[in-house]
Amino acid sequence: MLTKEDKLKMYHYLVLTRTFEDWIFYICHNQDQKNPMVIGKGYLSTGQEAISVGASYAMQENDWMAPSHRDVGAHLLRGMSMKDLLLQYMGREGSPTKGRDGNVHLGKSELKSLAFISHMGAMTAPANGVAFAMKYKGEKNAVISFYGDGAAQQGIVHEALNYAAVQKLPVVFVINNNRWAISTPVSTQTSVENLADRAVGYGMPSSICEGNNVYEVYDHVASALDRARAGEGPSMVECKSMRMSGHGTYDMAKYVPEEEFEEWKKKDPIKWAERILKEEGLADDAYFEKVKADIKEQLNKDIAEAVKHEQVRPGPQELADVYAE
Amino acid sequence: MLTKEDKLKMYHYLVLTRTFEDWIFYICHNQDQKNPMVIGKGYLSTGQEAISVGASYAMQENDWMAPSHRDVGAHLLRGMSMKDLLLQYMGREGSPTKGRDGNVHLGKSELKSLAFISHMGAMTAPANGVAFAMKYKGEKNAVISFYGDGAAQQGIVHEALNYAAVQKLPVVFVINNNRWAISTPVSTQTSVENLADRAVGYGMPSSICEGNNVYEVYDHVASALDRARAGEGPSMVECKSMRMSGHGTYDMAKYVPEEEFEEWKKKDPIKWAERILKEEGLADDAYFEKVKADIKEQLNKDIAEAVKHEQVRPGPQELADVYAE
Amino acid sequence: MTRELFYADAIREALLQEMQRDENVYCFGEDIGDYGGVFGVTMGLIKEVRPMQVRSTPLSEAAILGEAVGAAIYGLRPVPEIQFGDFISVAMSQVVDLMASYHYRVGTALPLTIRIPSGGMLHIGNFHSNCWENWFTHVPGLKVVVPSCAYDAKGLLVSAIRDNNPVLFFEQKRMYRVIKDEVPEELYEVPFGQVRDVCDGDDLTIFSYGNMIPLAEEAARELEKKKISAAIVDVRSLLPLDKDGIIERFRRTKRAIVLHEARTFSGFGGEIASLLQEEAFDDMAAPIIRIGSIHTPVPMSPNLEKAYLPSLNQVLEAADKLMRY
Amino acid sequence: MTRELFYADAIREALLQEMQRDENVYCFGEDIGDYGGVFGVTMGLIKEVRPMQVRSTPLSEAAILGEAVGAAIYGLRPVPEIQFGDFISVAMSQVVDLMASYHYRVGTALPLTIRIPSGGMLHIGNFHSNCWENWFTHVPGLKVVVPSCAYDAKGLLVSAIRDNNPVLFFEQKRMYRVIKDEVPEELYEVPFGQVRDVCDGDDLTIFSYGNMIPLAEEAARELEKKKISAAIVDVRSLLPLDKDGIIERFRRTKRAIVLHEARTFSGFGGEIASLLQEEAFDDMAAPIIRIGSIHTPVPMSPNLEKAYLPSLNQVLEAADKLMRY
Ligand SMILES: Cc1ncc(C[n+]2csc(CCOP(=O)(O)OP(=O)(O)O)c2C)c(N)n1
Ligand SMILES: Cc1ncc(C[n+]2csc(CCOP(=O)(O)OP(=O)(O)O)c2C)c(N)n1
Ligand SMILES: [Mg+2]
Ligand SMILES: [Mg+2]
Repeated sequence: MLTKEDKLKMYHYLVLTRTFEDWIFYICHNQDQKNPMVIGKGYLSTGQEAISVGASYAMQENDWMAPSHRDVGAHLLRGMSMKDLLLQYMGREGSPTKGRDGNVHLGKSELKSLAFISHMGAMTAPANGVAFAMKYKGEKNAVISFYGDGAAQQGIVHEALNYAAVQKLPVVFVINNNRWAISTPVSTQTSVENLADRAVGYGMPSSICEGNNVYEVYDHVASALDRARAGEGPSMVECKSMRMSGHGTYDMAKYVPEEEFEEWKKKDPIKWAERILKEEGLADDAYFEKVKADIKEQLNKDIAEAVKHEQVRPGPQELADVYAE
Repeated sequence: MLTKEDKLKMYHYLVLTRTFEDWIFYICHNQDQKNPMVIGKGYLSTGQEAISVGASYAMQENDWMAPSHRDVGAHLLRGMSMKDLLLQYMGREGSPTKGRDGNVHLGKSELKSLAFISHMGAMTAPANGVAFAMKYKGEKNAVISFYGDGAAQQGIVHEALNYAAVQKLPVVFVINNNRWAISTPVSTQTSVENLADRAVGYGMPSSICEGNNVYEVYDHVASALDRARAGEGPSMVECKSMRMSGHGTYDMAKYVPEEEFEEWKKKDPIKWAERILKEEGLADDAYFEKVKADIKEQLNKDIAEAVKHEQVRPGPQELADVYAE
Repeated sequence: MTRELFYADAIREALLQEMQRDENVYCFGEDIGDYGGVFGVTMGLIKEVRPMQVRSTPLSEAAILGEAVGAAIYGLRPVPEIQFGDFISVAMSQVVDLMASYHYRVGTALPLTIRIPSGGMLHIGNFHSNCWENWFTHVPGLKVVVPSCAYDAKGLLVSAIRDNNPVLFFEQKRMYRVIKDEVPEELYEVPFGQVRDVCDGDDLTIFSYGNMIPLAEEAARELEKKKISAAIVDVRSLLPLDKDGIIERFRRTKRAIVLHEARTFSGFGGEIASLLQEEAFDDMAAPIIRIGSIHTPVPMSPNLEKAYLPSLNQVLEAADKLMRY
Repeated sequence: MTRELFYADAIREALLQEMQRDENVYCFGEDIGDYGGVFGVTMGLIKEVRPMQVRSTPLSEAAILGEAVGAAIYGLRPVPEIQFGDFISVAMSQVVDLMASYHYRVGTALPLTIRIPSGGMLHIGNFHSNCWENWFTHVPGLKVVVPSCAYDAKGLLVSAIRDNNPVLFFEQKRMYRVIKDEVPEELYEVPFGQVRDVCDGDDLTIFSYGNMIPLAEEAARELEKKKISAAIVDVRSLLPLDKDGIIERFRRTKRAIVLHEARTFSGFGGEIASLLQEEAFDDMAAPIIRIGSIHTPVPMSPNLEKAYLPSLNQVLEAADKLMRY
């Protein structure tokens, strides 16, 4: 059961994610393109933050995750700082990938996250590997494997789902069904309404949840993780949501019907959480304003810190670091 | 509805397949290994011939198929002769692949079959392409896409199933579930009892049939093909059967429990067809004996013809034929 | 009539005109329909052609390339796009196993062209910048071309579409809206297997292709200041390779640099350098110097990527070394 | 103590002893468990080690290699097998995208070894005979080794397993029960990045590896009859490559043949030949002659395969040409 503290903390992370990503959006559109602060584009989870936050909040200390490209919330929750993420976006000294990779292409073994690669769905396979290693070592931990509605059509995801199921690996597959894959609606990706229906084909339980209700996401993923840790094998949680931005910060998503945005705006995960917190008497508007203001302040501090870092410079380590000792 | 003629013809092809493959088995074990008649190993459909024969009998003239490696029955039915297949196995002049490929790695555009490659499940993707081309050209034909219980765990099969479904391609996926993939039982491949359960995850209808009853296989595949030709999209037919040989002729399948062979021996597709034909008063033992004897005679003739062909010899065409004009 | 066109628009024009000329030509891939592709190359095409002639697909590269094979076998001329060249790795088997060997094995032509936006210089890291052409030149049955100007982009693409073999068309995505040159309005073919003389020179020859041609030109201009006259040969068709043309060009200057964006180690430059020393040893006044990227993943940060890629300085130093030999 | 072991048994012994030494080392792949693998290399291993330390998997190469990545990140030392080297094409992305760049990007080591039974000469055609090593030497972050004798098979495999990077171990499957030599009982390492001198010679050097070493030896014996003294250098570690060792060996004879089973065009021989002419031009008495297979798919028929593969005659003629230069 989530305590008040838990619920407020999750709210905090929703706002943290939103605030951070709003700034990424802002700066991508308001920076000197010749000498940019953020290198490349931003890939944001705006409007679907509850999936990443709710799911990763359900993790225990020794659980691992394989984030996808809209999981800034999970990165933050598992211990990345905004500054880390800023440095990552800016490609500066101190960035988690040392400027060798950018934006959402990250992860860190110390924080028990796999490092995302672009090839959609690819991370479901190594996520199984972590789960297998846990099992091999007799540990009772589990892994969250994140992927999207588009990625779901990649062969590797099928292999990974089946592989996890038949070997009863402690994995929870969390599908971010945000209705779009770049410009392609989910109806062009597949003829099923619910991607969770695929679980049947692997003999795996599944559930569907309101992906914009962070507490509901938590509940679904928490039980699935419990099941995994108990040695009962993998399961699937499909989170229904909507990508409220373009695919990347460069994309104005003109192809999305205006009504679709309108409809989903009503289900905004931050507003939804606020409604619940108020209904349950756990917080009020003043509290929400304070959280937002504090985070904004923190972000400004972090930005000020981040820009002090130097741009990365090439050196002999570029060749040396290709291989481990 | 199958006429008497149809049923007898299907019986004929069951026996033809069995007789041909029995000889392949025999010769693989009784040839001079230094100077072999058959190059390499045989991959036989013994005990599961009804899948290939029943399914391909349901095809209409302009339908295509993507055979797998246990579809000699379908090759024969669609117009390969035993002699073609012998030459293929012997790698001699006149072989459908000119000695460039061997045993079951074949197919022929003139006969509307795709040429199988070893990579399990790979052919499901080009089978979709044929189906798409039919649709693009406004034709009402369909394609059968064959694959096995092991191949079903390959990523490409997932992509192909989903791709066919969402684009309503005229394809019928025929799964040869013969319980084994080399030494690996289907229970190690997947935790689902029925591979047909996967169809749900693509919004595709499916059915399960007694794969050793050739007439039942026909019925299932024929309705699925009708559906495909009517523009209603793909479907899946899982044929339950058993690989009654080793994976290849070299493999004595010691890993298969004796009882499993015993149980399935009772469901032998040839015996099963004979039972039905007798019950329906369409044929008697004398007829069956005659069919078998005739085919044996034909086989002997074909062997005598085939061995007259020269071994293929390399020449400039080896380089020239890599590319089409 | 000719006019100046951007590289991207030359490609678009080739696609449109070929689709208009022959209804068997059709284009498909992720987001290429209404959206016009992630680089806008196919922008608006869907409105100018027949239904289904331009089509967005699910996120399934292997299924996409498989479709191409099947449709080509059925007589269409498919032109699939791989959204970013790097993603061809998830569909490798359909290319190297299925496509490449099909004609050799069974004599059926596969008239298809894969558009592969490739290469780096855009600061988007290791999963969106690689140059994998040398994987495919090693595979008989494929053709591999790399246009470096708008004129060749159109002409080579037309040749590719009309070719009866699988052609891998490595578009240089960073050239799309940077490179602009004279392109005839009407359809024309640039034949495969012929180098292009970018400029003549007496002292040394730079063999290059794709993204590195502008660097070669810059180097030639710099060298001119030092009174070194460098010829530039755009290899452009890697398979088939214009061996005679390359050898002949080399004989003119007896000194050569081979310059490509792909990493040097095990890169295509090795083929050219080896060929030259094998066939023109007696004309070598100095060793052939290969220049390619260093042996690290492609880094994201502009500073690092610059150090990763071949540089003007490297070319000038190599030229210097050659001239002092 | 040493005794003679077959190549296959040397591999088996390395696996067993390493698994006994370190429980983090474990083996998995299709049919490798009770069945002992399709080549019997892992025969009986499962009975000699801990539960799960040897394991048969579903037919899912990409999931298998993904498991290796995740398990390695978690601290195990996975040793997956790809049943036939050709099938690595269906798992390409997990190797070249995920594995290869992981350490460079995020600093986490991936101590894993992929066993890849590779190469032809067994008359089993294009899907079971290829030598794709040059795809992977082009990818930084991987290591690539190819043992040509039982001693190296054991020693290189031990080094691979203990290496903290992804190692592609290209076993030469046709050598399994053909090549036999002295192998110490105890564990030992053959270091990467060092050539092996197979035999010394004064007139020319044959640089080769894997399946072609016996051919090189045969050629050297023939050449001896003609009073030509040929050194043979087994390159064996392609990445890292012993550049200094290769250059030094070349300088001794000033004439060289590069011989490999992979096709010549765009093959690894190009790297060696280019390196030599770049670094030892002044010592070249003649061009480096590359000998590899011809540019066709691997044909099945023994006659055709023989013509496809490098021949004794080709080596002798090349030697003749070199000596008369
Ligand atoms: C194998 C592969 N093909 C294509 C792409 C290009 N691409 C990047 S994101 C994306 C859409 C992903 O959609 P989805 O999985 O629904 O995630 P979302 O972006 O909606 O969160 C595509 C096609 C890729 N990264 N990998
Ligand atoms: C991608 C790939 N991996 C491995 C193999 C080796 N292999 C050949 S057949 C086979 C088993 C196939 O099992 P199934 O699909 O059930 O067909 P069956 O042989 O039982 O008819 C395997 C693993 C292969 N051909 N392709
Ligand atoms: Mg999506
Ligand atoms: Mg099977």
